[in-house]
Amino acid sequence: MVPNLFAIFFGAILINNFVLTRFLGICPFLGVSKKIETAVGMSLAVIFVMTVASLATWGIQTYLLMPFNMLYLRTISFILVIAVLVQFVEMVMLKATPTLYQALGVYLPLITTNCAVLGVTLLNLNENYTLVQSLMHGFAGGVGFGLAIVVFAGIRERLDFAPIPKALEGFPIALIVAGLLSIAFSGFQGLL
Amino acid sequence: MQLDMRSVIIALAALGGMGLIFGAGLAIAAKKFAVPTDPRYDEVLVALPGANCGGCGYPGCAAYAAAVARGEAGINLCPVGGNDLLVNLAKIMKLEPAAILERQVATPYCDGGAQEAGTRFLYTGILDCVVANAMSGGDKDCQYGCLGYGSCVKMCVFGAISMDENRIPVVNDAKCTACGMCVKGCPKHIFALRPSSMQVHIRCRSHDKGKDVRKKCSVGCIACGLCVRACPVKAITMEDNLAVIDYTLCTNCGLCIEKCPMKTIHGPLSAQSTK
Amino acid sequence: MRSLRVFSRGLVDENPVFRLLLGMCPTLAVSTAAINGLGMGLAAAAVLVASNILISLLRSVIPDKIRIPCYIVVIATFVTMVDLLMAAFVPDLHAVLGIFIPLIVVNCIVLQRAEAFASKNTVFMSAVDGIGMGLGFTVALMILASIREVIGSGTFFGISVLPLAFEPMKLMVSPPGAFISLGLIIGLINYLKNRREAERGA
Amino acid sequence: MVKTFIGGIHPPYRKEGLSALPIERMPAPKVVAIPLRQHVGKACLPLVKVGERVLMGQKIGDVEANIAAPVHSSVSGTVLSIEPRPHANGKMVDSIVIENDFLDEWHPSALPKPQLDKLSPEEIVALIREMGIVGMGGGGFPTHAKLKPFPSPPIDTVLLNGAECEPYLTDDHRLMVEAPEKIIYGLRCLMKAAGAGKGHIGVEENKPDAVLALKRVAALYSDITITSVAVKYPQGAELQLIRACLGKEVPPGKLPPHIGVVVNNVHTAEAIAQAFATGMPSIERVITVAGGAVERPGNVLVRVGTTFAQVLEARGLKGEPYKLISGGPMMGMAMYTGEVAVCKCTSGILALTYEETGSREAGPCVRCAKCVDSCPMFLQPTTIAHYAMKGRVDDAEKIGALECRECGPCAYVCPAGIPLVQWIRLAKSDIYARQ
Amino acid sequence: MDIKKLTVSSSPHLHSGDTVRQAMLLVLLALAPAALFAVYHFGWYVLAILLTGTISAVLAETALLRFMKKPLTIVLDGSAALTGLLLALNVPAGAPLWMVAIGAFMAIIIGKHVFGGLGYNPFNPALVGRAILVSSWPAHMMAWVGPGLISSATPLAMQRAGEAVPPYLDLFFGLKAGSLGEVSVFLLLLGGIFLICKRVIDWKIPAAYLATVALMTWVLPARGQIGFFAGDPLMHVLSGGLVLGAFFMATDWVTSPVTKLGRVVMGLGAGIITAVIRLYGGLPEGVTFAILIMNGLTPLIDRYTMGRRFGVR
Repeated sequence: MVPNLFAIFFGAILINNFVLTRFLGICPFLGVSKKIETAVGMSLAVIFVMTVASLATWGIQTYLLMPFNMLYLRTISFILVIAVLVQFVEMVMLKATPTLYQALGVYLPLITTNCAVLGVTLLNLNENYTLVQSLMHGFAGGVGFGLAIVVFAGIRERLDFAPIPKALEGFPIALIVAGLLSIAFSGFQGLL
Repeated sequence: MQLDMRSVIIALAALGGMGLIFGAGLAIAAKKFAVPTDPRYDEVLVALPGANCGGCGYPGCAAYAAAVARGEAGINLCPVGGNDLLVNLAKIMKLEPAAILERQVATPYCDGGAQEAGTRFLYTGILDCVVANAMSGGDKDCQYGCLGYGSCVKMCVFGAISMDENRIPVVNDAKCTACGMCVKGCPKHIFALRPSSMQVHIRCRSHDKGKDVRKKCSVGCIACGLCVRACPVKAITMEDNLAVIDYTLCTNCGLCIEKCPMKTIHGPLSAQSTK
Repeated sequence: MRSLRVFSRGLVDENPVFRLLLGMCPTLAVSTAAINGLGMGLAAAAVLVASNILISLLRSVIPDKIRIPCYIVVIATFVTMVDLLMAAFVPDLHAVLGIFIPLIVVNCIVLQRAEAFASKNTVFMSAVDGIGMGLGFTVALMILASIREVIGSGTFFGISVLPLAFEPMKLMVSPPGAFISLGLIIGLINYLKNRREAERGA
Repeated sequence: MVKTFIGGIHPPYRKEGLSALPIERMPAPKVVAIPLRQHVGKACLPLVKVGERVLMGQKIGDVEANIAAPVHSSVSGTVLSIEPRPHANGKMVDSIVIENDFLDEWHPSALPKPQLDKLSPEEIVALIREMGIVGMGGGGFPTHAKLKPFPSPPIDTVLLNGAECEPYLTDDHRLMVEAPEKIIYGLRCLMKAAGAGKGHIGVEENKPDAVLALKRVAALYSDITITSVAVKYPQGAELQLIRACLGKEVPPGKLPPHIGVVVNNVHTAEAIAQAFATGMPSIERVITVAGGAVERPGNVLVRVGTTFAQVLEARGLKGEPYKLISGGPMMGMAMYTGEVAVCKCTSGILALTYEETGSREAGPCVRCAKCVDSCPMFLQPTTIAHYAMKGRVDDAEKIGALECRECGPCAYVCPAGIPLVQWIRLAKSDIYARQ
Repeated sequence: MDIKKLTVSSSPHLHSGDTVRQAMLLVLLALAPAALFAVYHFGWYVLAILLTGTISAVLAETALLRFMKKPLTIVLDGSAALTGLLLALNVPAGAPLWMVAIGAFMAIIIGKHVFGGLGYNPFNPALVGRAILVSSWPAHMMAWVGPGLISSATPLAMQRAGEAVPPYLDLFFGLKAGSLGEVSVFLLLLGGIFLICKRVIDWKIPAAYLATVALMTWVLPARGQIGFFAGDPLMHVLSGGLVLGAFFMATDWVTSPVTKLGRVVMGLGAGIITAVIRLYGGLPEGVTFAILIMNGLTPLIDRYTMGRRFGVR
């Protein structure tokens, strides 16, 4: 079991990075990466939600969908769970720890429509992961997203000073940087 | 195709059940963890132009909206929104709209560009007016004149200012929102707001004596007083060696423009105004 | 004709991929071959049209406060339908597109059209908007996918189109190639647009 | 191991020959223009009227403020006018224009002061103010205000700055060689005034004759140490000199008194000694006149109020100067006119040719990190400059823009020729403007 | 006295006279011996590769500058030529010329000018070009040849395959297969030391890089092996693109950290990634990707290794 978890962890971070190879969570990756601080906040929120969502959807899948043979309802039920989860976390956070909410809360609504979250739950299902594997995959996926977005934000902060050709400003240059990062990470192909 | 009623019912029940449980949970949570926010803030924020220019003195529209919603800031601070915004904000905040403002445009009050005005020294370094001004007041002979490095272009978030080949700023009246950033930012204070209907204006800021102005610039106000005498409504006065127009009296007749020997006065009839 | 304008807007001026920059994940992921792009685009278009129509129908019924969850449920329902249909009729394509079919649920285009258009317009207009946006998405995907397929594999819809001497640039069909080629295409479109505007202004 | 600091650069010093030239006295000019502000702080108000006759050493301007120092007439003659004149700080400053009658008639107040042991610290401080003594190394901070700072720990060391790390300048060097007794006497005045038990003089290694001369005199006093420090720019920056001589660092945002140290220039000490011995206030000083466009470079004793043009005329010009600089080439200011008057804190007049400045166009930053390595304050000049370019004032402040002393190694080494000091100065002024 | 118009600018009024161009030319000079050795070792075809790479890069830059209406004189700073040469030194000796040209074009366009030109590129352009070639035409980029362009495995590949690796002296003086620029470790070291003495590059990055790779390959067992402290660090240091990368690419001004500690971290990180890829990765060599990843991390490294400021203990 242990080496397997090890493989899942590094696989989701380095080899099949959620953002750079799997193309999950591109919108927040491009949108919330202008400053390192916000990127860090976003990644913490994503790590948290992805882990919890992996747990919750694993429960729904194992105890509701599988027994009643309703796997075709997975998309709709998973998205419901995630939406509710995010909203719930947001409300609790706002009440319980307003400072944390100030730091992370603004990113939470964005996470509902982050396909990395729904994606990880669907991948868990496809891979038939156990509970522990699902949790590890959710967590590592979040960390992979976080690593990519923080590195990316660092580069973008520096590009702020650069006289980028007008046509490439904004999204195009961000995509090109993401591509180059993706190339750099491709060196990990075949690792382990 | 046979319809398996049982699975349809289970599916519906599962989804409906989940919906009910989640809905109820969220409703309870919403009650329990409720934190009041001011709905007027959102309304004000939507009403504001969202240019985040800072003309109101707050760091962006959201900050101004918060201040308005709290009742801390006046509703007339946004120079961009104009009358429509004033009426809107008054409605949201249930206030009487203040007096109707006339649309204003920013105008550079200097025409002494690279061709007309001389320089005292060669400046090398960062090409920015604020920086150049810190070096002994800039390289222009005239200490009141435009330095021509175009800091105002950078300051204008609406892209209304550009520099011409003669290194004098040109304001695109249609784009100008009178936010006042150039007025505040120009180190030589050559910008001022002028009612857009009042087109006659004297493009000079120099308080030097006429003799000195002549030496330094070929289009500066030499305080000869011809315009004062030419004005039929006595709208022009001479203040500390510089002609000044009182816009409450000016009728845009343009007689002063014809009389000015230095072609310092611009307006609807002057050839320069078309450039 | 307002409906024509609504229709063409989705195709060109407000093209979801090239101009609104929405729905990036599937765009990047499935654009390795033209056929995938076509399949993904049409699937998304179908969901778009259906959800736009239904949401437009329900727009006076749905309470304002819970509209977003309602939209998501509606969208998720249609996505599930499309998912099952594709699994039944085009299993190969369905296998290639993988989780990106269910992920149409969180595709910003669908939700954005529901929120920004369908919830405020008539059923007919919403349908037209859905078709326009859906086709715009499909066309964009097709353009990107065709370029990537031709350069990266030397084929178009699986058919060899380039001389044998041409050695395909594998980068184009790999993940980095997706980012870089989309970035360059958007850059090119911006460049052409800027130039047109400059010409118009001058 | 030679004492020094971390960072810094080795510019061409260009002092060869200059440092061997004895100080020459330059005759007072026909007309002097004495600026009413020759120090950091509040400008003086004139105490004389137009047409009035003034005497040499007469106090002609003063103001009620602690951070200020009075100004005195450097000649005897008649006040022609009080008008704004170009000043070495780049602005127009009210100056008292006096026509010299060449009688050099001393004002009656210019009398020798009592012996040091007969004076209390308070009396010394008051005398230093009355004599108009300010930092003569270039800073111009009123010396008396340094000695009685805001609430701070007791001062234990007075450090005299004899490093003179700026290229070209040799005026301090010559003073140390020619008048070591005065410098040591001035140091003892400062020590007594500050209540400091230790006196210290830091001199760069390339002035062995100065070290020798000072050591000879200092041998009489057990509480005075002469340290020779490494030849490196900016060894003479006060924080770097403290680091080199005493091994201490002044925390950011704090001044040397915070760690019990007061730093003064050797020239200031000499002026104090002169004032106490003869009663002559600060009305003349030694300046180095040098640069490729100067015909006869040298170390010249000139009266305050002499214009740069008059000094350069006396030394002769060859060719067209490209830049005229008040002070040293690293931190001095470029003047746009020769009508600027020498004031108490003018350490040099340099008329440089284009070739010797190495001026060039700026290109994009290539992040070579030479500026980071050379910064004696351990800052990142390029990053601060980039923030300044983008108007990101907060970010610039966060990474320490305000700690920059504008000493200039960063811009000196920059292979891209970026005016880093100028950008950082912009960032600083933006930060101050916002506060 | 009569002074005509003076020039006023900010202090300091002296300049060291160093220029970017001068530094680029020094690096080109430092690379020349290794490049010439490659021609001698592999044959005249290699000269064609070197010329193709350099000329394509310069042409690409000139064309782009013209297109973007920037002054064409920028190309004279020598950075494009250096990028092209470095790229050419990073391909196998039998690489087709069209591929080298495309690599140089990619390096200049995607690696550099889309970001606004010299000084703003987050990744080393030459390595961007090489990485694009590796992912696009792996067959060509892995087709290693020895002298006379006869195909032959690189020492790293031999070691993976369990074959005998050439003796250390051969590895050191360049009697082996590999990319053009990586064969003569001896001449590369000479060039690198020359640059360190000329203060063009900082010794910290190559030192940390080489030391980390040596340590890790010595201590850790490669995939499929057991037992610690059994590796062959000398072979790893002398093989592959490590020395070329450590002295000439990881030290690239633009894409490496500006802080002193950051430069150590850069070398350390690149060393760890290189060793991990060599020992456990799917590719035999990882220098390119290691440096690219560290390039990506450089802004973060700079930010978090700012170090103490004067007076802060």
